[in-house]
Order: sequence, then structure tokens, then C-alpha cells
Amino acid sequence: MKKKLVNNPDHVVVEMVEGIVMERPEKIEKLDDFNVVVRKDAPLEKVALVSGGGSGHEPSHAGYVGEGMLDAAVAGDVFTSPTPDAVFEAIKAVDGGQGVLLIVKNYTGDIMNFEMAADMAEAEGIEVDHVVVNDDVAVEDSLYTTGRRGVAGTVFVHKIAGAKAAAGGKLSEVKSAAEKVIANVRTKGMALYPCRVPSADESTFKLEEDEMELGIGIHGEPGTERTKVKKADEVVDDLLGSVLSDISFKNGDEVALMVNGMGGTPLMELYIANRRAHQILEDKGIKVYKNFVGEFMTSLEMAGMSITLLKLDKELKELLDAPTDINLMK
Amino acid sequence: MKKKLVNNPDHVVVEMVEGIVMERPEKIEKLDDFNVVVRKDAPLEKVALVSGGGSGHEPSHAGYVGEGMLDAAVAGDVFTSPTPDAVFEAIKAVDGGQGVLLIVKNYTGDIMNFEMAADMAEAEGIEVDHVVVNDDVAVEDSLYTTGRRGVAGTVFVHKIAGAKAAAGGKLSEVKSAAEKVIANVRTKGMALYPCRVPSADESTFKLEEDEMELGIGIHGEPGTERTKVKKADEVVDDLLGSVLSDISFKNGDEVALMVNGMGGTPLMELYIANRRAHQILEDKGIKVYKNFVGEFMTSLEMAGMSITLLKLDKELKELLDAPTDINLMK
Amino acid sequence: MTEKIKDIFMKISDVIIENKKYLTELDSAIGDGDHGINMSRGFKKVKEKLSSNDYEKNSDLVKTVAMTLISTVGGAAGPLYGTAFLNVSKVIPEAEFDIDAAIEIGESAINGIQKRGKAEQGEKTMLDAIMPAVESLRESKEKNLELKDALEECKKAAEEGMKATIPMQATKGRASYLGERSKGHQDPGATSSYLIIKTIVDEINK
Amino acid sequence: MTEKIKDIFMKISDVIIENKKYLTELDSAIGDGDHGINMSRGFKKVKEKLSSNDYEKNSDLVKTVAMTLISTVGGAAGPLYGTAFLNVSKVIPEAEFDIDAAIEIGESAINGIQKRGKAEQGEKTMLDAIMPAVESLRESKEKNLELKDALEECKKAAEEGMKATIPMQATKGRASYLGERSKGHQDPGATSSYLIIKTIVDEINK
Ligand SMILES: Nc1ncnc2c1ncn2[C@@H]1O[C@H](COP(=O)(O)OP(=O)(O)O)[C@@H](O)[C@H]1O
Ligand SMILES: Nc1ncnc2c1ncn2[C@@H]1O[C@H](COP(=O)(O)OP(=O)(O)O)[C@@H](O)[C@H]1O
Ligand SMILES: [Mg+2]
Ligand SMILES: [Mg+2]
Ligand SMILES: [Mg+2]
Ligand SMILES: [Mg+2]
Repeated sequence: MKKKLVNNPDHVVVEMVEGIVMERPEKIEKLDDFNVVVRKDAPLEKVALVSGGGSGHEPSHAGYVGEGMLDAAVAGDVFTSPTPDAVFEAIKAVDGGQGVLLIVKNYTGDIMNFEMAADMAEAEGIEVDHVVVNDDVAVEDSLYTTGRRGVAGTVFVHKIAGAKAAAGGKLSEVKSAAEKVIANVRTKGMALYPCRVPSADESTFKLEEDEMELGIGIHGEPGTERTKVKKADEVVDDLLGSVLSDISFKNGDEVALMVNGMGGTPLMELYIANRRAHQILEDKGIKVYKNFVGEFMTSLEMAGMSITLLKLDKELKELLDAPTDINLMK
Repeated sequence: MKKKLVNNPDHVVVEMVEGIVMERPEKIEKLDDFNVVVRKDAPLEKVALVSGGGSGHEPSHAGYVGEGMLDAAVAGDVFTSPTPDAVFEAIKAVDGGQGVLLIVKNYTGDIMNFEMAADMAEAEGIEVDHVVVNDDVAVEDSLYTTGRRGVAGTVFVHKIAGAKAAAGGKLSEVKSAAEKVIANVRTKGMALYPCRVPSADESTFKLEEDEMELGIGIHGEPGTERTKVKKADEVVDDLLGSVLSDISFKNGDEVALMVNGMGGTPLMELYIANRRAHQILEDKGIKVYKNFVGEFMTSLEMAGMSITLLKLDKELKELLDAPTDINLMK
Repeated sequence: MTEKIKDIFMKISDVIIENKKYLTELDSAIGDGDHGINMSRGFKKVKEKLSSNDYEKNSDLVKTVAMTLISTVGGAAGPLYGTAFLNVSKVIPEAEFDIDAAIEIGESAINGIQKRGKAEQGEKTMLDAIMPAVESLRESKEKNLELKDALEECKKAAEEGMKATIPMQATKGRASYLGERSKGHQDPGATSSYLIIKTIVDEINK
Repeated sequence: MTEKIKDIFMKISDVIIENKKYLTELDSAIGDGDHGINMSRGFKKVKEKLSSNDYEKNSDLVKTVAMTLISTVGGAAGPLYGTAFLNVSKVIPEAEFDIDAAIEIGESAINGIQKRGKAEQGEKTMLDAIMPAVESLRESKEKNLELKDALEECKKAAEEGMKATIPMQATKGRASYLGERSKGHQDPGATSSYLIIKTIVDEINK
């Protein structure tokens, strides 16, 4: 049983949310009785953005609540989607009369809970719409699955939809911007070591000392392929290769590149991977317009990383560059 | 032997430095033949700041090279201080004729190598001075040690001396600002799991599955005390207690609080610790003026954290708030 | 009659809480290992709510159960069971209970689950326990079986349905990410559904 | 004579490289586990440099060794050994080598190490191997021992000095952070110093 710096496994989420709010008390606050973080100046006269999901993916999503990104983030139990009442409270807290866009990662639970919250909000006369992020190329998007998972690419949706809303975009426009990101963002992840949920005794999967797992998600679930540990460059070749073959790129295209640590990966390794990713993209004539290296969408202390490419056009570049409070995405 | 995402253990530093520069190519560059990261616009007409040390502490120090912080960072091998020739190259690259301040963490090796570099630079007519950061309260500062180690508090020295230099301070003034930080900053760290240096087969120390190590440094060296794993709040009580009893605080004092992850610690745990730190400080009537939670001075993938307090006055608050390019310290 | 309904839900809660570890283990194999944790968190709250309140109408009691599950379970199971019971609260009779009522209750539950989850029978979900159970009630009605016997048949059908999920490949929910690898494991949601049906039948027939 | 000196440094390099793991393990116990890695990185470079160049004077050769160590070893050992050999390069005789020369070499090395590191004997550092070795040379001179025997004594003294670091509490370098816990371990720097002295003696006396 992996050691953890916690008090009571049943209280990790509420204690964490309190700690998050204490870091930026002038900017964000917690709703009473709910693990919901909202902008202190909400509701604002603009389209409001609400996201959330299970906890354990920090800084997602509470870390993205701020000017130019989210208006509220709802934190469910660890790796468990939040309940509709919490999402509903978030919606009510940030709705400024211009409508609310929910940014949902593609998991059955998340979709159902957010949809129910949307129903509740609509019943109270709040205009609500939602987008579903599904950037994980590891899962086949076919009739026989519930479709691709939403992973690190979600952060780009937060940033770009957030910028569109901050610029005064209407709900339909903000939604279009979010959907443009979703259409152009792809991710694949891997792990060297799994993670343990605080209330569980063991990690959800096991790896031998010479094995790694490719096509991993962000919930400690096993991936799609188990192989011997490879060199960093070979791992990047695999991840970026899958991403590049899933969406058409041509010479001269510009991208945002995110090398995302899963929680337990040292920055040194992420930068070694980043170097290789640049080499590959340069070979293909793809220009890295903006590069993000660090922890954006984690899976507790899982050791591993994911690589995300977002194909950019003029509009997306402008929105990506738009000002935000959130240092991670500046 | 812990798995790692690397290519060749002998090349981790150079590959990492290349990856770091690729993230911000418009801002920073690498010196040919040396693992030195410098501002692209250097030398500037201001006092230049050079820091560095062994690698494995990322984002320290290359992550702090930018407007309002460092002008150059020298990366030694993993946990090994850089050599004088590399430091000398860094000094030459950023000296703009107003003098250079070296920010050195208090380790025998770092001090000797930086001093030798300073000798070389002075021999070429460059004005060089240095400060030694020693914020780690875990080590007794007595005749029987080489004094306290420099750890996470170093980042505050970078920020504040950097702001002073950017504001046009003279070398002596920049040095005074740095020394004011050093006089007022204290840190203590702990670990649940050690780290492994890429070129070594094993981690430098071992912990049983119910043990943790208090008073840890940032080089995988064992700490000062080994105990049973405690609750997060108790751990924070110990770390912050040591810090608070080392420097006199009174009701109404203002501080910068840094909760620093050691590389393998999930953000969730850092925020749970942050919450407790705020409770303790509030009880003592100490006001958190600015709060930093994340990874600032790591020890590869070590799982654990350190807590740093910097006691602030008007001048330090202004310099801490001064603009910088470096998102982590905004 | 509300007392009887209350007893049934108290009993269901106990059974789910007792099976927390079992349901979680099933979910670890093909999901994310939280089904037992989520369900028992919800039914603990249900027990709390029901013990500290009196309900005049069955519909109010069942609605409370539904809302409590919706606001405490989370994940996929929370909205699915919550919506199922919410639908049930709209059709549950206040006075006598017969096979027609049982069928209506079952169908309304299925409608709720399908409205939310858009699954069909055979996709390795809770529906694979519930749908055969309700189908068996309809058959029993045609055969004019006694309510007691019809309920026993219904329980048996639920158990068979649950077991039939073992060889299935999941095409809905988290287990679908595993593709072929989801075969050979019993679905956790079908298992909790069977446990609920079994408890209801045993309580009514005892 | 430069050929001989070159051979000695090639041999020292081999010995350090062979002992990479051993020195690193010693440093893991009370330091940061890199002494062997650092030293063998430096001496690999020394081998490279010496094999690809010819030196007319001993002083040039030793200076090259010193500068190479300074620019490749890093950590504490780099500047210490570098400065030691830099000092040695200033006193090493170009022609004959006698016990006086040996003493002068030893003392200049000690001076270099103390100039940089400001340590005394008994602080659990490389000085605890080197200083007794040089002291033994002085004693052998008083006793008028043959050079060969004096060198053997010197080697023995270095070994004893190295072993004497085991019970010491470190008050310099990284090991000092451990306080009392530094006791019971042999100092890695004293060990590399002994290996160097031993190799020099064995090469000269062989
Ligand atoms: N679309 C769906 N329709 C019906 N049941 C579903 C659907 N998706 C998942 N389920 C059921 O939910 C169960 C998993 O519940 P749970 O583990 O609590 O949620 P999560 O998958 O979010 O962790 C599955 O075993 C399955 O029976
Ligand atoms: N001030 C000093 N004077 C002499 N030797 C020292 C001093 N400090 C450290 N040493 C020696 O350096 C050795 C450690 O070298 P090394 O591991 O390469 O450097 P670092 O401690 O920087 O990792 C110690 O074992 C000790 O013998
Ligand atoms: Mg779940
Ligand atoms: Mg070292
Ligand atoms: Mg589950
Ligand atoms: Mg060392």
C-alpha cells in the first residue's frame, strides 16, 4: 500500500479544495457544502464556463478557475464524476444571464451527471449547453465503445472557450470555439508506474519492473498495450506517432504542443521527451507555435506522461494567446 | 531499479537543457558546449544574475531564467555542482558591464566551483560578487557542520534579487536585497519515497513501507530523522513548527508561503498540506501575503514536500510582486 | 404501506453496504474499482435520510431515495439508479400492490436507465439483470401466476441475467475501453441490480 | 620521465573507473551517491586527454590533469582534486624523484585542498587519508628509509587514515548534515584518495 500525505482518505477532496482556495483567496472561493470552486467575481456579464470531473487530476479543474478560463470547477470524489446537485450549484453560482457552457470529459458518468444538472438548470430558466471532450486516441472511437476518453486536451478547451467567453462571445460562439478545439486536439498517454486511490488499498493495475503501459487513461485504469520499458525517445515516437496519424497534418501547420506529466514524473523526463517531440515535428515541417511542459491533467502520483497536439488556425492562436489569470496557461 | 523515461543516463542533462530551451526559444538559449541557459536578450545594461547547481531540481534553475529573475542558469550533472568553466562561460555571456551576482546554494561543491569561476571572471576584469543561500532549518548551523543547505528558499532569492536588478539596482544593492531574503527565509522538507539518480542503480536511501524521513535535503540524501508515516497535518505541524521556531515572528507579520513538491508528490497532497499551513499561520496571527503551491525546487521523482516561509517587509513585498516573465513566480 | 417500503429500502441499503468490497472488486477487473464504494456511500446516506424522516406517501419516500442517490453516488451508477427510482416514484401505488404494479415499476425503472444511459440489452450493463427480470414478470402475468411465485421467477431471471454478463463484451460504460478484454468478468452494475431485485423479492415474500 | 608520469595517471584513471560503483556506494551511505560517478567521469576525460597529447614537461601533464578534473568532475571533489593537482604541477620535479620531492608534492596537494575546502584532519574527508600519508613520508625521511620502503609506509598510512574515517563524525562536506548518523561509514573522498596514493606507490615501486 503506497504511502500518501493525507489525513483521512474520506476527506481528501474537501481538504484539497480548501487548500486550493487558500492559495488564491482574492480570486476564487469554495461554495458552502459543495466541492465547487468559483470565481469570486462571478457571476459576470458574459457566458459562464463550468467544468469538473473526478478529483485526482489536479491542477484540473479548479486550477483553471480564473479570468480568461473557467468560472467554476466541480470536484467529484477521487476518479468519480461529481453529482448533478453539485454541478447545478456551480451553474447557479456563475450564471450571469448570458448562458452557461459545460465542458465535460467523455465518460458515461460525467456525461450523465452533467446532463442531469443541465436539466435542473434549464428547469430554473438558465440557458445551458455542453461540449464533450474526447481527445484520447488510445481508445478506438467506434460503435463498440462509448467513444474516446477526454484527457489533457481538455485544458486547451478551457483556455480557448474561456478566451472566447471573456471576449464577449455568445453561448453559441463559445460552444463553437470549444468544438473547434475538440475537433483539432489529440492526446496519447503512457505510464511507468500506476497510482493508488487514497481510499483503496492497492493501485488499480500492476506493472513489472521492466514493463510500461501505453494508451493509459487518467483514472488508474489499465492502458491498451503493455510493453517492455523503452527509451524516452522511442516512447515519444509511439505517442506522437499515434497522435500524428489520427489527424491530418501538412507541412507548415502550426500546433500547440503539451507534454503533460501524470503526477509522479520528474520535470527532467518531461523535458527530455519535449526535445524529442520537437525533433519529430520539425522533421515533418510542423511548427510548434506554443509549448506547454509540466503537469496539467494528472492521475494522482502516476509516473508517466501524455503528449497532446492542438492544430491551430488564426482564431485558435489568438484565443490561446489571450490574457488569463492562470499562470500555467499564459 | 526504478524505471525512468530517459535515453542514455549520461546524456540526461544535455537533452533536458535542449528540451527546456525548445519550450521558450524566443526567450532563452543554450550556450554551445555548455549546459548553460541564458536570456536571449543578454547581456543587458543591468546587474546580471547567475545561479545554478546540480541538475535534478527542475524547474530550478533554468526555469527561472527570464525577465525579472535570472540572466543565466548553469546545470551541473545530476546532483553534482557545475564546474567552474561552465559558470565562467555563463558569467561572460550575461555580463553587461554592471557586474554579476552569483546566487549559490550552500554546498561545499557549489561554493568551491562558483568561487573558482568568480576568480576566473575577476581575472578578466568582470565585477563579480556572490551570495550563499542556506535556508534549510533541518541542518544545524554550527561549527560542526558546513552550515545549512540551500533549498527551496533560493527561488525567492532569484525573484527578489532579479526584481532589484531589473529595477536598475547596483550590484551592492542587488546583493543586499538577496541577503535580506536569505536572512528572512527558512525551509524544512520531508520525504515518503526517495529518488534514483539516472546513472545509479539504486536510490540513495531506502524507507520501509511505514516510514518517512524528516529534514530531507534535495539531493536524495537521507534526512535528520526517520519516523513512522504520519498524517499530513502532523507532518505540516512538524515542518512549519521547525521553521517558525527558527526565526522570530509576531502577530501581524506577513509572509510568503511556499509548499513545494519534491517531484513525485501529487498536487492533491500539496494542497492538503497547504490548508494545514494556513490554519497554523492564522492561529499565530501571521498573514499569508502570497502563496506558492507546486514544484519549485525538486529532487527528481522524490515523493515529499518542503515548506518555506519568507518574512516580508514593504521592500520585499514590492520586489516579490514586481513583474516577471516566469509564470511560476507571478 | 410506507413502513413496508421503508423496511425494504433499509434492507437494500444493508445489502449494498455489505457487498461494498465485492462490487468494488468486480469493478476493478473491468472498470475503475469504485462501484461498491460509490453505491455504499449512497445507500449509507439513504439509511440516514429514511431513519430520520417520516413519509406519508410511498412516492415521497421513493423520491427521497432517488434524490439521495443522485446527489451522493456520482459516477455512472448514481444518475442511472437515481433516474430509475425517480421514475419509479411516479408510478408506485400508494395502496395495493399487484403484478401489474410490479411490471409498471420495472418498466419505469428501465425507461429511466435507458433515457440516461442509452444502452440496450446485451451491452454488459445493469440492464442485463433488470430487463430479463421485468420480462419474466410479464410472462408470469400471461401465465396467471400468483404474485409470490411471479416474484420468485423474477428474482431467478435477474440472477441469470447477471450471470449472462460474464461472457459478454462491454460496449457501454468504462468496461468498453477494454474491448475484448472485458469478456470473462461479471458486470458490477448488473450485480448490484440483482442484489436490489433479490432483496425486494425476499422482503415482500417473507 | 613524462612517460612514467603519464603511465601513473593512466593507471590512476583505470583504478578510479574500476571503483566507480564502490565509491558511489560509500557516498550513498553518507552523501549523495555520486562520488564514483563524478570521479570516473573526470578520469575518463583525463585518459582521453593524455592519450591524445604528448607532453614535454611533467608540470604540463599534471596541469592538464588538474584542469581536466576541474572542468569535468564538479561537486566537491572536482575543485579539491583539481586544485590539489594544480598545486602539484607547480612543484613536481622534471628529472629525479626522491623522498623530498614526494614530501613536497604531498604538502602542495594538502595546501590546495585546504585552500579550497578549509578542512582540518579529523573532519572525515579526503584529508584524513592524505595527511597521514604525507606525515608518514616525513617520518620515513627522519628514519632515513629507502624511497621504496618509505612509499610502502606511506601507502599503509593512507589506508589506515582512510579506515580511521569510519568512526568519525563528519563536520565538513555533505556527510556533516547527518550529524551523529555519519559515524560508522568510511568516507568516499578518503577512499578515492587512498586509491590514488596506492596506485602511485604501486606504479613507482613495481
Ligand atoms: N450506459 C449505461 N447504461 C446502463 N448501465 C451502465 C451504463 N454505463 C455503465 N453502466 C453500469 O454502471 C456500472 C459502473 O458503475 P460505477 O462503477 O459506479 O460508475 P463508473 O463507471 O463511472 O465508475 C457498470 O457496471 C454498468 O452496469
Ligand atoms: N571541505 C572539504 N575538504 C576536504 N574534502 C572534502 C570537503 N568537503 C567534502 N570533501 C570530500 O569530498 C567527498 C565528496 O565528494 P563528492 O561526492 O564528489 O562531492 P559532493 O559532496 O559535492 O557530492 C567527501 O567524501 C569528502 O572526502
Ligand atoms: Mg468511477
Ligand atoms: Mg554531489
Ligand atoms: Mg466504476
Ligand atoms: Mg557526493
